[in-house]
Amino acid sequence: MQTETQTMLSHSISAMLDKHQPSDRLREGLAATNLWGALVELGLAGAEIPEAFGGLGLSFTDIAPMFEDLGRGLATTCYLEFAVMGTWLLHASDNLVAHGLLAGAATGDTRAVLTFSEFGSAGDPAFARTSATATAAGWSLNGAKSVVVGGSLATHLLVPAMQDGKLALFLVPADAPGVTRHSLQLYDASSAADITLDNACVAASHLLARGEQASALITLALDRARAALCHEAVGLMAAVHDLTLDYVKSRKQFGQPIGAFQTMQHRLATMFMDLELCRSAADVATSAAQHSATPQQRMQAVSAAMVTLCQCARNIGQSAVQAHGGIALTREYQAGHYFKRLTMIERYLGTGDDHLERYIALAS
Amino acid sequence: MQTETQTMLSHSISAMLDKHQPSDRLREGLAATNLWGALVELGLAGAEIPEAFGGLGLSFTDIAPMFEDLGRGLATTCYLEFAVMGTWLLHASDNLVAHGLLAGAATGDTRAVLTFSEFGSAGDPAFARTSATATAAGWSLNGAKSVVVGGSLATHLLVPAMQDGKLALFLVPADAPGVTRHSLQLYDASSAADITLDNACVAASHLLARGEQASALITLALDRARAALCHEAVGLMAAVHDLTLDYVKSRKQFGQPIGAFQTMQHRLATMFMDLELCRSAADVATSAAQHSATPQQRMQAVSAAMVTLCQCARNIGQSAVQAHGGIALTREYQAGHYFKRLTMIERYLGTGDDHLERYIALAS
Amino acid sequence: MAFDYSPQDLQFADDVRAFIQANLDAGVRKKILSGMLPTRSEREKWQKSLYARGWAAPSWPVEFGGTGWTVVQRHIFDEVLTEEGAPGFPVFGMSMLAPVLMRFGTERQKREILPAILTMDDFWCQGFSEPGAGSDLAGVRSTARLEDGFWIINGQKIWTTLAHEANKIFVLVRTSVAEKKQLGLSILLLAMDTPGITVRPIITIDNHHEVNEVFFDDVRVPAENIIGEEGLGWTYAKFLLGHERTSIARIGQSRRELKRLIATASTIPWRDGMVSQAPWFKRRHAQIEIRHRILEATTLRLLAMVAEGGKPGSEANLLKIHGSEVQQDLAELWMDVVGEYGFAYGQDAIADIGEMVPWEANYVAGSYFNSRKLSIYGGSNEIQRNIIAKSALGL
Amino acid sequence: MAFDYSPQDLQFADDVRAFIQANLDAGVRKKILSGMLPTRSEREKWQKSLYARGWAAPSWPVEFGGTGWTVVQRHIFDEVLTEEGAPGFPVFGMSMLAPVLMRFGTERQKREILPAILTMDDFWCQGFSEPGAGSDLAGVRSTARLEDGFWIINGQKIWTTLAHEANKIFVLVRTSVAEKKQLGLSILLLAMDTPGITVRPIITIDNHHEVNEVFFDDVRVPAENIIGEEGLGWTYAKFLLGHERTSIARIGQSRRELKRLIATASTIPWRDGMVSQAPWFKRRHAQIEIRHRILEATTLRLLAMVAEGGKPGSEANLLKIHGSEVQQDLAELWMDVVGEYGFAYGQDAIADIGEMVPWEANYVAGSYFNSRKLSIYGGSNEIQRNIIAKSALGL
Repeated sequence: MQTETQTMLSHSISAMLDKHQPSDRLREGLAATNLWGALVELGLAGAEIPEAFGGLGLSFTDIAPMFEDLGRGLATTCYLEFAVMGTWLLHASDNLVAHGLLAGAATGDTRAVLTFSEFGSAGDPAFARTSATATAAGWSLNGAKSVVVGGSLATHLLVPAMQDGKLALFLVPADAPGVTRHSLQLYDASSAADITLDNACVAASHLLARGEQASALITLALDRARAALCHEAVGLMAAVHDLTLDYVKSRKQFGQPIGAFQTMQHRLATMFMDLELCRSAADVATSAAQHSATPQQRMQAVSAAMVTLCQCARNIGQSAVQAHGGIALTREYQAGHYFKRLTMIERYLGTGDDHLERYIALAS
Repeated sequence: MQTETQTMLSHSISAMLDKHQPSDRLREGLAATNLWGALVELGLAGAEIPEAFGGLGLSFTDIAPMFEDLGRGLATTCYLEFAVMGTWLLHASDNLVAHGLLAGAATGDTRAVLTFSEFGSAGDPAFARTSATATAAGWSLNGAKSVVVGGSLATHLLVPAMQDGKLALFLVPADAPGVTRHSLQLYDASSAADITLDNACVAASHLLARGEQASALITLALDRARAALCHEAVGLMAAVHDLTLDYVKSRKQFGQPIGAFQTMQHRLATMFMDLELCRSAADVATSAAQHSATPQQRMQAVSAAMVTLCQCARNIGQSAVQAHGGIALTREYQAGHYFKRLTMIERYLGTGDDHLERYIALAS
Repeated sequence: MAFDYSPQDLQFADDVRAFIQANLDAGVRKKILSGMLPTRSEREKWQKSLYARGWAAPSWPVEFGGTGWTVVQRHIFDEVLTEEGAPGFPVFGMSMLAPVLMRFGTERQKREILPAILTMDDFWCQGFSEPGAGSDLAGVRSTARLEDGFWIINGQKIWTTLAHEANKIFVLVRTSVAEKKQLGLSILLLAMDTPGITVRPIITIDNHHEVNEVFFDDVRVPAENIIGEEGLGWTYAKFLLGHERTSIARIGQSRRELKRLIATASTIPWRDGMVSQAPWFKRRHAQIEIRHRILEATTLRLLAMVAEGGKPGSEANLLKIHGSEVQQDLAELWMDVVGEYGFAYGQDAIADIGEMVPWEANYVAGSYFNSRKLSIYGGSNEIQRNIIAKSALGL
Repeated sequence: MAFDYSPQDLQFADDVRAFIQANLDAGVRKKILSGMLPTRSEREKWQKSLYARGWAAPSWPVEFGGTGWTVVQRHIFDEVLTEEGAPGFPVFGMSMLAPVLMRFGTERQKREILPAILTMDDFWCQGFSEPGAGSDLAGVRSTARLEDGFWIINGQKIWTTLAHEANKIFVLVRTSVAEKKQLGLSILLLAMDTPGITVRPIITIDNHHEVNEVFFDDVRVPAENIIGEEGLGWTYAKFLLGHERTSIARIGQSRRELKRLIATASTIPWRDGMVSQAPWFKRRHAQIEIRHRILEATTLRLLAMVAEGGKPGSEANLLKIHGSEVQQDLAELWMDVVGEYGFAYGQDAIADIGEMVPWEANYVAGSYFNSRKLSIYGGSNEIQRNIIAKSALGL
């Protein structure tokens, strides 16, 4: 059951997306259209920042469901990276420098991204190889961060690095000396950057957290993002399910709509169930991200949701293509673009294999 | 392509089974009918024993395919236990006492079983806890063997036991002092025994092999049995597939044969494919058991076959029940009995999980 | 328990649990946890203790003896009963016949029949399926013709659960010939000891006697023993089968099994450790547990919808499909947990080797075979998918 | 290689491998191994080197330029070519058009058309599918009417592979109106530069240009450019599509991918080790490898059957279904092996971080998306199951 806030947000997003139909954006080339600006205009850049810092003071539970609308509209926004992870971390870190950035974050001018992945770290900052060493002026960072979504648009980087054998989290201005960004475009139309840190120097005050505290912060940021991702997936799945349903009702073969064939009906019924299960997974993950009694409970619940999400995203995406036939694989038609985004979501914040493993590790 | 010997054996088995139809045996209670005696009458007890020892001197490749006929006829025979594992081990062990038993084995009067499983050993003799200690007269064995199929009908036991930290294989007369057998009946109508060895004593000459040699012998015996089991499974699957096909052609629902529904057709098509894949698995396993260049190659090929077998046996068994509906779960109808035997086969000489693990371990 | 229950709900769950622990016979509990069936008298004793507490029929309106609980309380009650191994409610009378009578029955039928269901003085079975009419009830061929104020029933029913323990039966029969096969059916009520009724056991491959064939040979029953109008039996049957659909996923039972599995697996050796440490066990258990958890969230989502006056649609079919598969996966995992002992046939067949073999081993194969029916009965999983395609998707 | 090949067969495989290593351009090889398409001129160069060696068309009878090999040799040849990353044969001309011409074509057609296929001086594409006729070819609506000794063709084809590189096309068109939709179709042969033909590229989501739409607007072609009899095009089309079915499982390509996967996975870090040591990688790779191995044994069983004069039935449909699934599973595993780089879009998009990222990463997502077509084209996997049910099972 939706709260009033959730309903209101959902309406704003839908209205905004009406102006930016996926079909239009497909024509222009999806990549050209990052809707971050549109979300900023709606005042959502600082949705979760307390009002005292210029934000809206909403809770995660308030904003998570709007990802379903974003998914349905196939919107590329970096909202997950800039707001759910970046801005939230700036606030949650309890660091003066970071808090000083919140006013800019609330207007969308400051955009911080968590650079959680390195080549070979399996997306898990605990396996970061980037290192931080103390200097007279503060810290010097060395390492490489991989395929950071939003990385080329960010003004600040939140960099997990090993310091004295322990994980620590640093705030690094994107234009700091020693930071090099190499932009790359991704198949789902988001833009990313490979980032190298070559003696990148920041002041001592830019250490946001270290040890247990750093791990806890980063893990929570990622789990929140995972919950939001589940909601986005629900929207994507619902949209591609609708597309497929319409298609099988109108497309004829052997003298009847292909939706009249029982195996096609069962395929669509299975897609429907996958969608419903993913809806439940989104509930589980969001509730856990907001309310869980312990981090362990939260992580288990989120990983349960992610295992489900990955499975359902894969089934629905592949099924939609199979039901459509060749047309779903053409650039002109929408279904294939949903399929691509679902394929990325299935891997972006841990694969199903990764999350099953985390779930098991937490159970024993 | 069958050889002449294979064709001849297949005919004998079919003719024998014509006299012992599964439906008759079901009425009598399958358990009552162990067809070992009928196979002995056909002269097959010593099929693989060299003619010099009173056998037929056939190769494993010659006899393996006849398991398909046995499976098709849902025959409970203990041929796997007494001949493929037991008698073969007596001969392969190159031990005088064991060789002395071969004449009796060729007439079916001597029946040796490999007691490969202990509770908790996962069917793998490498994890045997039964121990052997040297005595003045020979060896004293202590331990417990679990659910030994054919164990209550056997005249001799082939007992894997740990001796000085190494695996060894002992020949123990079933009536030796210290041997207790507790019979139990299994769901697939075979009979088994739990066997305890309480200071069971045998002469020094009854040690058949130890260390690497014992492991190699036992593993090969089990791999041969696995290959034969694949053939039996092919027969069981073919029979239950035929039963199901007949059923869906004649059974009507909603005004047409249930075989007219496309999902039912696809279910049957999938069963057909599982059957064909299992046929290939049987080829792979048999060829490996007979010809493999190295034990490692053999074990990998056999485990590949077993992974396939376990999956196909499960799919076909469950699908046959689902296609039939309730009737397949009644004692009067044949399909359920095939399902039970397939369910046991899926676990008898290692589960699919076990064999996938062995396959991976051999690869790395 | 799980998810977003209120403190009051959790307190209620504790109360229910305490009641069960105080009132349920330990032998019956163990029997049920092992997948065995309680006897009729064991069921009746338990039902009477619920009756004494006022909890005999939580799904009924208060005027007929219901509890007035919220849907969430009713859900919790069912779940706790299941977790604790209490006998299930007598569903055929309580959850199928009773709602139909409350809606379509005569005052006299309500007055005479409902109280005996509450106390289980009457134990009802359901005569719907026939050899030619399983998932397709319109194929019913048993007939009843009206003669001198009596229905004369002839025909055969199959898969009649517990017909050998029941003293009453409601049957779907053809009372008139109609163009459309769905018309001309009626539901009649009769006592099992009426002359002309013969019950023949069907023994299943797990060697259990739970279902039966029931034969009707010129069985006479007064004309008034009909539900509602003659010829509308199809409508009533659909109404009757549509009840209690959110409980169909058996969330409580699966949770119980998940816990028991872990507990048992940690007592059974496997190679150098215990089964609970084996990678295959951990992986498969986690996969089922995750699926169960998401299914539970789905159930609660539906309950919330019902609580707000909504009507769940095809989500109930989803619960049936996934709920049955979860139970089947559990039954399969049990087989592998007890290893070679999973195949021992018949109760207490297993010798107690070093007292290591768990008593569950005597039942796991039977439970596995029996679990296959879960995707067949109550509308096979194929039928459930047909329904989703038709009613939710318009295909 | 594998299984029970004779020493002669193994020697033959070595000869083929040596020939490829001596003649195949390294750039082309790398391109193909990465899942990219060779250009027409690269294909042609390779085909001409096979022609020079007398190996241009192993599937053809010797009289037309075939090799006279056994079915096992032909299988080995295909497998080794695939393993080594050689361009595929020009299938539309060689394996589809040519067998039909040999059987139903005129002497002049055989004399003029076949040699140019051998040398690839002609590169054929196939105009069968239409927007309303995919798996159901009887739905073809393009027409050709005979006027003054010319066929006048109008209509549209879709999914025409490499139409933009081909210089010839054979099209299935409706040449007369018949009661039964399967009648009245014919196959016509024409040059791509005939006036009135327009080719429009279809760009797929992996950003490749492989397929096209082809439009026919009053295209004129001499009356003799028809295959066999007017109106029997459906029969010829079925004959044409029925060829080369045992190679459909692409056993060689999957074996190549299994090896490359292991090799690449052992160069990519994963946590404290390498991807090749990750449990998920080992499990999934082993599962695919096992499936592949059994599929290979199935293929060899069929080849043995063919070699003895038998005719494989539905086993070919099995190979199509399982072969495509194995390839799709491989493409999916590739995605997870290269991790976050799997999503980089476009060739050479990836910055070379410490030279660790393998070049394959540039192609895996495209290959994965593209792999989904394998269960769609050439008769979708659903159609394959329909065929099994009908022809092998009589349902």
